[in-house]
Amino acid sequence: MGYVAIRGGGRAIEGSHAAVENLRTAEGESGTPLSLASIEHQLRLLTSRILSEGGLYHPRLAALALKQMQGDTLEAAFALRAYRSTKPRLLETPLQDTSKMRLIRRISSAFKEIPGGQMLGPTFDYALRLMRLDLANESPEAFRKVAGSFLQNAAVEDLPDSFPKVLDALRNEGLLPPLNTTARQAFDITREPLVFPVPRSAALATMARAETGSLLAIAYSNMRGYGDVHPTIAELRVGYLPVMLPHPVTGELTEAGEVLMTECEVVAMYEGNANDGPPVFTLGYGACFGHNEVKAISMAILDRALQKGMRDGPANPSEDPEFVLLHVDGVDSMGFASHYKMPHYVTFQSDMDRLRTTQKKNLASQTTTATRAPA
Amino acid sequence: MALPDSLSHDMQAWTASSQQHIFRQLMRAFSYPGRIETLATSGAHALTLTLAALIDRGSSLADPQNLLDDLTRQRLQTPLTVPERAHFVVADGTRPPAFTPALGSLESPEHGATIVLTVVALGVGTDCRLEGPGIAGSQSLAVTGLEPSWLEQRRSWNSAFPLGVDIILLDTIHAVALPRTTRITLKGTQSWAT
Amino acid sequence: MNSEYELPQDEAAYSFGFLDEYAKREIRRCVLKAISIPGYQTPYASREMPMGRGFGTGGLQLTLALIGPADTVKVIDQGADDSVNAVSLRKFIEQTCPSVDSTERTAEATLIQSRHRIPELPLEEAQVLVLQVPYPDALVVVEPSEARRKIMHGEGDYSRLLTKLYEDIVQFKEITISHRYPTRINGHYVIDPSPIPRYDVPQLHHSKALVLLGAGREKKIYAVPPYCNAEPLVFDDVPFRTEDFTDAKGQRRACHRCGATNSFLDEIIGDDDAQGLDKTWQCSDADFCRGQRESSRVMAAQLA
Amino acid sequence: MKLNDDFSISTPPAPPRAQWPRLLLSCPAATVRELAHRLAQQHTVEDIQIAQSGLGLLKLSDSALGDAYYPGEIPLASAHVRVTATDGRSVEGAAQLLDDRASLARAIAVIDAAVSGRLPGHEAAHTLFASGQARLDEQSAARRALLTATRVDFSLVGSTEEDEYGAA
Repeated sequence: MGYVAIRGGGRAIEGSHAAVENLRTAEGESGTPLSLASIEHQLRLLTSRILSEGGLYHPRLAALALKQMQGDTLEAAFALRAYRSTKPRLLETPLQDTSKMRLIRRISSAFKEIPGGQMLGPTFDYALRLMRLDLANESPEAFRKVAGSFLQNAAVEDLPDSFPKVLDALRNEGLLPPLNTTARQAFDITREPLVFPVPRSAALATMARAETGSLLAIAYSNMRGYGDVHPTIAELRVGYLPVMLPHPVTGELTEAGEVLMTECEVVAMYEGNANDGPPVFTLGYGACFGHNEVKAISMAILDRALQKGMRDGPANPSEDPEFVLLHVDGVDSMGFASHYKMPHYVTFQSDMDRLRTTQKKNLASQTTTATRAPA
Repeated sequence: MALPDSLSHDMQAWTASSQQHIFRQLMRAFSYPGRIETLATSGAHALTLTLAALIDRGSSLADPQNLLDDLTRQRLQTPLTVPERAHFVVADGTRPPAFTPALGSLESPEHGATIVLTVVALGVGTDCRLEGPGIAGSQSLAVTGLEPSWLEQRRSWNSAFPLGVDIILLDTIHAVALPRTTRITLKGTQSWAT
Repeated sequence: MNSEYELPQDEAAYSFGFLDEYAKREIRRCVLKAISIPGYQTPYASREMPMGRGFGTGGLQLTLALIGPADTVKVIDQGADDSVNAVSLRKFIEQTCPSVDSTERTAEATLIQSRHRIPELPLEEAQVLVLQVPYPDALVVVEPSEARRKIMHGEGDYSRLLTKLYEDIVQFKEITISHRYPTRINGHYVIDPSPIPRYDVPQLHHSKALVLLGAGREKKIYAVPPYCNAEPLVFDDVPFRTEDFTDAKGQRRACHRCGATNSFLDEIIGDDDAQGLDKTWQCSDADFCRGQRESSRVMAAQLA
Repeated sequence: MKLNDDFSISTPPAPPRAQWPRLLLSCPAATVRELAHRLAQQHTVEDIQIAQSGLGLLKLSDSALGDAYYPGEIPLASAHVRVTATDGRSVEGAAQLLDDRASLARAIAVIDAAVSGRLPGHEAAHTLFASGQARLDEQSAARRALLTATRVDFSLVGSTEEDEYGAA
């Protein structure tokens, strides 16, 4: 039957495209199409996921992908990735300094008072997860009123554009390993295949593009006990990183635009120092495009776990670079899971052939009932 | 950078369509070692056509004997390096080899270099007998202007498969490929079989 | 984006072959190395394609890096040109390579991309076969670490794989590998020939045409050059067997459409198959089947 | 770049050149294109590099250990032009934007050249710079508001987050 069913596949495919569009517009007369700006702003955290998992900071295209894929984050991130393959790479930016981020949120769970202070910014952390029924039938007027009122009421202190890093204080005290100021080479996962062992920069790049849920799951395994990171968040920051490029005429660093990022540094328990200096805290680093704190924290924990795995060999899955880095990419894993939906009857035909032959032999040799053949 | 018109007459080698066409001929050459492919049809030199089709900033090139003019190098956008480390090495086949190319490793034999050798003529001259993958039985190849010590060196470079080098022989218009798996015997002389 | 950003609508056009030229050149360099080191899995920076990993992105990237105006392309899945996935891949190729012809006839094709089958019609020197590969490494069943597998491959050390096959025989009196049968190329590397049935494996041995295999998700390209040894791993006492299409009476089953008894068959379960009786058999290779029916006089003679 | 003072008398001091793209990006694209168009009619513009849209690979330094890494790519529109005035003076201008509008990059490159050379007609750019600056000020005010409104005063709040994180 399967065979017959796929005859005329072309017509079926056309039909499926139409069917998808039909459901997208199912509201019919009463419906209004989503504007990309609405998706970008009112679903900003969803858009953020697509930005980092798609590996391209283009909020408007991310919003378009979400609209087109009807909210499927894996498919939307995928569309953004595929778009990249058609675009020439014009340049690699000089090394950017994230301490220049223009912050909208900044917290530390290691210290109460941090230089510049702690500012919760936009977060659900201390919000009660109660349904806000007033949003159910929000009127455009009410919507615009909220937008205006916040700015009017907020007393605007004169704050600096960027803030010092909490880690710098600890580092000055000699509690942290020194910053690597020499290695400026980074591994480009979009060009070089991951052949293990890979440098840390490959791990950071892979995790920065990873699927949020996959990253969280493996990090969670470490938090629960398949690992021993026990992190403390030195600093979690969300803000806009100015991207500075040398002006083609003057060579002077010039701002090309801003990238919204989430960045997290965790401090973990110290270990005997390899190059027999005094023991210091170990660190984990996580960062990604957009506003996505769970991802940044998960990445920071896994970064710390993988450092250990790379040094001492993995003691559990979250410390195994090959296990972690080859299984957190949403586009890869989703694509593969989906491909099982394609016809496999040639291979299944030979599966049946093997089973039947094996069963015959079993009966012939009077052994017990047939065993199942491996897939 | 847009190129002045004065240069555009020999831009053909640098067009995507030419590079696709040339690559397919090179792929055929590697698939059927010893068979002669005619690359150049419109004045451009087989060497330029070959390099333009294969090389960019994603690969490295060594040109120890300065066989390439500056403009060609510029257009290849590829970092120049020493023959010992380069993915591609361009050399004059009439002169004996004066370097040891990268042979790759057991884990990554593809890091073995591709040596692009210019010879005087393909299809005439000393007869070689080739055997190996891509060859039904045996294939004969005539070459003029290939210093025999290249074959000697090649044999020792390729003595530990999968490590080794792959060679592209070029005259002004033709190409022949000698992948590391090809066994070569100079007719009427002792065997250089690898 | 900043508040004044508006999405440019005039950027929709795709270049020939979808991929940017740097991506194509990298794949081309890998292809030459893959041919030079038969059976070796050459790593490359697989690009994201607009269809899922596992839907043939590896094969597609090879096709797009190879294809030119002179080509006639054929795309098959499960042996059929109008299988859903084959249709969508061919559509994509036709869309991004406007000047290229496509065909359903194996004999007319210069470039054939296939999933799970090698055409029944023996391939010619003027043709290239591109196979889509989900799992490139035959050693993965015995060694999870790629680093260690690369060494085993380099040394041509397949003892653990052979042991696995042997254990099979002990348990089942038969090698239970149904498809993706480990095959040794040029006496060194053992490849996963992609999920082709065992029936197709002999076609790789000294094929006149170059066979390229592309794994997009695993970022590997490997090749079986023309006129090259391709030998399925076996033991002297347990021969390599292709799929058995003989019925209860020991008769070779024939395609119910063209009557061929020399092709890989698909088993078709009818609507009332409660007792497993309502079964028909039919060529998996749609073009081959059509060809057979066209020369039906010959067929008739054979069937009589 | 040496400035020609004869043209600078009437015009206010321009913001630093490194600020121009950011300021112009904050203006409605139409106004920027319109100015560039006027300048192009007044002077001759040639492309040193064809304006194009592609990607840039973003390179960051990880703030924990200081390793360089790539978090992903950014859209990039770039243009590089030479603008030659009727009096024969010719100036180079360029723009690289986190954007995918090559035409806008070219427009900003033209303005970049005109203003840096103070070519006739460049004065209009200062209006754009001003309105761009105004928008940027609004933006940073809004961001500062997010911070000031949510600053934590620890003399009132006790933090017990550590315990929660520590739990296994």
